[in-house]
Amino acid sequence: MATINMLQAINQALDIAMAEDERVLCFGEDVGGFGGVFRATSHLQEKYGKARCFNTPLVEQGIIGFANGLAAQGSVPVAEIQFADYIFPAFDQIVNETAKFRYRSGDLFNVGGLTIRAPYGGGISGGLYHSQSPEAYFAHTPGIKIVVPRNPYEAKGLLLAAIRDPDPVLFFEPKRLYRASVGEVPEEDYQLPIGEAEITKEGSDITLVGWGAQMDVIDKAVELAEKDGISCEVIDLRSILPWDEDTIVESVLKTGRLLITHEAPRTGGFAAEISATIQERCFLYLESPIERVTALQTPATLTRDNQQNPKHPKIPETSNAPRNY
Amino acid sequence: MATINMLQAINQALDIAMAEDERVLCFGEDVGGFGGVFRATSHLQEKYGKARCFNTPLVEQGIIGFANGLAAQGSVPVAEIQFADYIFPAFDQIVNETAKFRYRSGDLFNVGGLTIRAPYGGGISGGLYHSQSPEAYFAHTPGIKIVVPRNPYEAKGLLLAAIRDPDPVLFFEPKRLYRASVGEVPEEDYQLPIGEAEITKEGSDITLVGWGAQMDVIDKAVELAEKDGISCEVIDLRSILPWDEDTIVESVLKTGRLLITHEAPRTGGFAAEISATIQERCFLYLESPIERVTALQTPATLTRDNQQNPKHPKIPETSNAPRNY
Amino acid sequence: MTTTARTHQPEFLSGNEFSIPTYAVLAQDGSLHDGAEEPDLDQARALRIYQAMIATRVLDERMLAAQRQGRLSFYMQCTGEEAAVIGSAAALDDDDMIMAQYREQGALAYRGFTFDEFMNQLFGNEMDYGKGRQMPIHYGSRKLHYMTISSPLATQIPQATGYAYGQKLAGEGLCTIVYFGEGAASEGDFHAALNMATVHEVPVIFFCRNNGYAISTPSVEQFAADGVAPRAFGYRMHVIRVDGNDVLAVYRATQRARELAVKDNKPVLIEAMTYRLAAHSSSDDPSGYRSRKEEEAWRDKDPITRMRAWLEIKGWWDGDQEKALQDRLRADVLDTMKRAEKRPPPPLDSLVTDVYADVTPALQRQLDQLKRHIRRYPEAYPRGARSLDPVLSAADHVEDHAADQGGE
Amino acid sequence: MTTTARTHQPEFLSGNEFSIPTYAVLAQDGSLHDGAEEPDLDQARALRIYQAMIATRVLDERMLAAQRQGRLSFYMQCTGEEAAVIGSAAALDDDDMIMAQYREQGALAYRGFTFDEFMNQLFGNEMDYGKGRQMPIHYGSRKLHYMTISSPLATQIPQATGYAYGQKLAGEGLCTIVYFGEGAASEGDFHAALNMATVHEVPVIFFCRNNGYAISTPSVEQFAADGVAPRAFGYRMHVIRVDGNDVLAVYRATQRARELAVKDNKPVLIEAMTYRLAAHSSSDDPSGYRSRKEEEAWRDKDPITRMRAWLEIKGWWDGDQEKALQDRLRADVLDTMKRAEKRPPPPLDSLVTDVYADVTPALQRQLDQLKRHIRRYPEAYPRGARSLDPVLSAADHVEDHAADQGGE
Ligand SMILES: Cc1ncc(C[n+]2csc(CCOP(=O)(O)OP(=O)(O)O)c2C)c(N)n1
Ligand SMILES: Cc1ncc(C[n+]2csc(CCOP(=O)(O)OP(=O)(O)O)c2C)c(N)n1
Ligand SMILES: [Mg+2]
Ligand SMILES: [Mg+2]
Repeated sequence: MATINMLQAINQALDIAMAEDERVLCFGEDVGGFGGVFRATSHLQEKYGKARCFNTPLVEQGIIGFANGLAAQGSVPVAEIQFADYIFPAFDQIVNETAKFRYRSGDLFNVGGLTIRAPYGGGISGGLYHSQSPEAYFAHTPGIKIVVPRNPYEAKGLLLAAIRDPDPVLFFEPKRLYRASVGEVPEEDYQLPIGEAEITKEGSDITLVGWGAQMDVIDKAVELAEKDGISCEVIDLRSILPWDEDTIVESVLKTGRLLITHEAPRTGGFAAEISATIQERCFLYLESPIERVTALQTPATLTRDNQQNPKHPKIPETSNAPRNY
Repeated sequence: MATINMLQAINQALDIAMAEDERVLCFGEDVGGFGGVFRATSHLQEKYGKARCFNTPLVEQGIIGFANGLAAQGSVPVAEIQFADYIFPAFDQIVNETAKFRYRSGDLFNVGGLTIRAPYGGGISGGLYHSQSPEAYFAHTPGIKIVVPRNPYEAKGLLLAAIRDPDPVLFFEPKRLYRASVGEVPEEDYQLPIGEAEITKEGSDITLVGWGAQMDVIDKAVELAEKDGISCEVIDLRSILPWDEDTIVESVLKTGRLLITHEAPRTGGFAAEISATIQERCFLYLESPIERVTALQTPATLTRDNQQNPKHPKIPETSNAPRNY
Repeated sequence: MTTTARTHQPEFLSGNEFSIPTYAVLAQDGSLHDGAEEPDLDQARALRIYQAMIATRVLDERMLAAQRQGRLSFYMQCTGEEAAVIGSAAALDDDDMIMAQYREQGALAYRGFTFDEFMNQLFGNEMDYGKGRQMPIHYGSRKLHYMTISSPLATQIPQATGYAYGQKLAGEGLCTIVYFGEGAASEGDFHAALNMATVHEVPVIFFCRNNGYAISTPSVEQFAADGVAPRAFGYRMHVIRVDGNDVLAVYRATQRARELAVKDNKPVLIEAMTYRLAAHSSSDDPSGYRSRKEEEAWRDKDPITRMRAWLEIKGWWDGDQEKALQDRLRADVLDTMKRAEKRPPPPLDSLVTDVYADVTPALQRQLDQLKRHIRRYPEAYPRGARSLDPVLSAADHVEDHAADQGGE
Repeated sequence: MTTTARTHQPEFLSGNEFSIPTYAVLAQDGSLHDGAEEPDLDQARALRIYQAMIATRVLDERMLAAQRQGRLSFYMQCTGEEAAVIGSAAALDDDDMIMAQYREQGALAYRGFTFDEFMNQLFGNEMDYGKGRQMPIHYGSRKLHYMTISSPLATQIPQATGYAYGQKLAGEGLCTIVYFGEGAASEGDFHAALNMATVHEVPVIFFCRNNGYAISTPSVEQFAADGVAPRAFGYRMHVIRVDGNDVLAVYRATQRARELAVKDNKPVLIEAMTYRLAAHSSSDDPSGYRSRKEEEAWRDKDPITRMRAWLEIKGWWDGDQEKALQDRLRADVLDTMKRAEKRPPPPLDSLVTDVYADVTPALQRQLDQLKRHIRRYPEAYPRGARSLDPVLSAADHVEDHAADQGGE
């Protein structure tokens, strides 16, 4: 197994999918000859030709409209939005069209072949518009799936699963991990399941749930917490929609405590949904309130990035608090 | 005081605001001579001229883009989106622009004058695209305010407050109440506070929280529940963002039980945020899990509208369930 | 590619440098305009077109009446625009994709959608391909290559560009036609779709029905330009404007457009000048925003009368045939409506299917909970309760047809 | 308004019927093209333009170097487009509104934004009007009527239409100019903005910098048409194409556009043909997508050299003045950069201000909690902790200027 970074893992997944099925197409702004501003689509145009990997005009609503049509026709489009912050012009095409295509037509037509990739999240000094984590905006939308990988291995296996999934998938790639996250990745084809969370570490005192780049933050927090003698169970949610309630329920039934962390602002973030569901299902087992460690309820900022965001020391602090209950 | 319906109350509020301040403008699709497809802007063009009340071309992203610019210039635009289901093409202008205008410029510029009105919600046999309640999509966005009135009196007072509020406000009007909800409304100018919930009925066993048209559903549920001897406290949230945590916290500290209901689908709906926050702040006082009564996690449908939506019998059923804890 | 010609005078072009004429073939009395040529349209196809026009008119009249009687929640008519819609659909290959806005039931009638199929959708019964989820008039048929209608305007336009791109890659010589109103053409999706179509050389025909109004908004408040056609220049796209009430001009123009699209991968914009003779929908009353006089002037240009005059001159049609056809269609509409009205709604379980390819565990839980709830409060959910009772439900389902695949 | 002229031939217009020439006045050697007239531009204004061009070039060179040294996180250059940006800004009233994309710092320099003001934004220090919230180059000034830059492309275009509508109602004889790239013009917001501007007769100038690329995407993959200019026909908007490296042509065209906008409420589209001589941004390397040869060809058309040649022919400028100016500007840039770098970031409390007009109770709670947290883990938040310590913080704030109102 070679040691590669997340961008390379994503590029491999796209390459495998395009080699296997000629209906798979990759496109978006600067995706063609240049290989994307982050180079996730490098060399795909050389290998598969301009018809299957190409630049589009600069219009996100058009990119996703076009992709919806292509998917309805039976192709398997993998559309890139250059930054998740710029997915909003396509919000209508995603929320009113992609998500409702199958339902409204009684499955006469569907866009299940569609995958939308977007670099996502903070930590690269991006200020208001190169930092957002918009998963919760989409998680309120029945009909789409949402996936966020935490490392190269997960990125490759989940992206291949997303491309082949019979439903449209939003695939958010934590861009600060693109080069920073490095790991062993099998060269061959493999898939990881969509809709299943993964327990990355077992423990007994508290359950910590996150996804994407936040998993590294959790790991650092766990180090601090375990020094204080707190045994942590760590879960990577991986799929935001549909999400794996049962794995978290089981864990909380065991630990009695739950902390959820995400990069997006608190109000209406996806931690709220997890918290609400878990307290419904585990009410009698909760030993302390479910805690959310999130960004402040403000737009992202540049110079105060570090203070604004849910960094690791915030986690043991809050996870100590519940212990005092 | 005259007895009028919600449309008339909204029309009065617009009329008062336009008469008082010539910077107030109303526009949108069919808003001009025709007075809007629901007639909320009737006679305003006659009274205030075509420059201040007019039709726009059919382009929601343009309507809100234009309105953002107008507001930044110092005008006080009241833009109508014909149905809340069609607000998504303007999502980028609202979420990335309206909401972040003041913050990103350090308050050099702001669009605080802007109000966006949209008929909203289900109950008029609208199927997928004339039924949506998208408040939660916006509630994840720091920088905007969101208001939903429950009757004509509230509609007039809250809309006048929204137009004069120093921040941009999304004003969702439950369209099934437009003609159905009738009540006494003072003819003169008055305002109701944004950001404050209202206790519409006191009680001691359980707190029921909702907004907009769901308040009527709650009232019917309360009748059923009180027959069973359950004393209900009812709260109209009124503002979804910012929302009045303290009023609900105080009520739950008293009743020990909370049920939240909304028309939107469950996952990622605003009930999740309320539930998550209240269990954080009232953990030791909760006698049973916080319950959410919401639509199914599907797009809206036409023929099964009634089954899909959170109707009143669902409320005592769930609110009995917690009693058995 | 950008021109390099230079000028040294600071002169602005104002858009008045050119004008786009309207291509017209057929006069209202059924004769050809001087200098106009008849397209290559044989009797069989001409009658197929005409019969679809009449079927559409009859369906529209009857269903609006049904809506007025309270039998139907909502309806939208194609009235006045039958030549534009059906004339263009007829110029296509029957396997070409049609992506419509909502006022193009004529194209579906032309392709062979039956009154039963129309009715099942209108009444959202268990045989509706769309499983009773959408409002009336949101038809779709996989078999007939007619994309299910979606209410948000203009979203189908870039989708058509994408669909056609897929057709081009598939290499089967097919194209996509996408219909939209002059109002919908103001949406951002329109701009995206046309630009991407010329950049990517996609076999798509953009067919704009310029019927003068978007609900109450007249086209002078929709755009300042001379119609929608000049926008093609912005994308270097082939364009033609046709008299939309002239079935021969529409047919010929679309035929030629299809050649450009399929043979040369050149997308085309067609602007059909027409008029919405009826209200916007059953919820609308146009007397608030336009004059009777204007309506009358357009009623005199009725595309059906015009085509009939031509057919009669050709000797392909006469009054007896007309009467027989009308009588048969009227009777059929009534029969099929009665059948469709009586059918039960789709089963309760269809509430949670098709959200995803498979029902998720969370949705299954919600459905189970809903069923328990309905059993507990049957009086609050009479229809739901009925469908949960095996005996009543079986009675409702005497005729059990497979209702999927849009007729496949 | 739709034309009624008829044709009986099914002929398609292909977009090749016309071409839009490029208005040019000044040749690269500083002479006028044959037949071209000099605009009415006096020495004072000409020098104000030229000095802003040089200031922009110097700032860009120095700040890119600073970025390369790791002193700055990000930078974007205007290099090659100074004539387009500054020539147009100079043709306006200084109170007209400017809504820019991000590559128009030249217009701000022309209006009198100081190097200190630029630096404070670039370093996001406590004196940045934007309070250190946005990435470098997101300038804004209320005093200078320059709307704070926003990263999402094209959103400012319909905003400009709205802003100008407000100016028209206010009746003060002002207009708005909005700058954008040929890439951004593909967004749906562009279509919305131009259409609404002609329908509502708004005093706005749409100024497209067609510099050939949107990051790596060449304009042939952005649109198939002959540039952006022909889109004006779709809206019946006045339009002119100018040589964007020709400051006299840009100036004259914008002057005339402003008359149309302000006197006649006619919006105008100007397409300036130019070239981005530098990389897209400090994160980009253009060698991956375009040739050195192409770059060299455009370097020979440098708009600054061209203007200087003209000024020297007029006798308004010479080598000594050039040297003195360059030396002074270079020194100024370095001084102001050093000052700006040393200033502390905005106070911690500014994290939660300006989300709303007033800080909400929930935000205040979050801020208080954050402060408690930083006090507990000072080593994890060195800057935050420093700003919470009154003594250190006072030391950081020796020079305490009021930093609001964009200089007001
Ligand atoms: C995105 C969106 N905005 C608004 C509407 C509401 N609406 C439905 S039809 C219509 C007018 C459409 O006019 P046009 O495109 O000219 O088509 P016509 O009805 O004339 O055939 C409007 C505004 C909608 N369905 N979708
Ligand atoms: C909505 C949106 N999509 C994508 C981007 C990313 N992006 C930033 S600049 C750029 C290219 C812009 O090209 P153009 O408009 O021609 O301006 P230029 O850089 O050439 O001056 C892109 C794609 C963005 N900022 N906003
Ligand atoms: Mg129309
Ligand atoms: Mg460019």
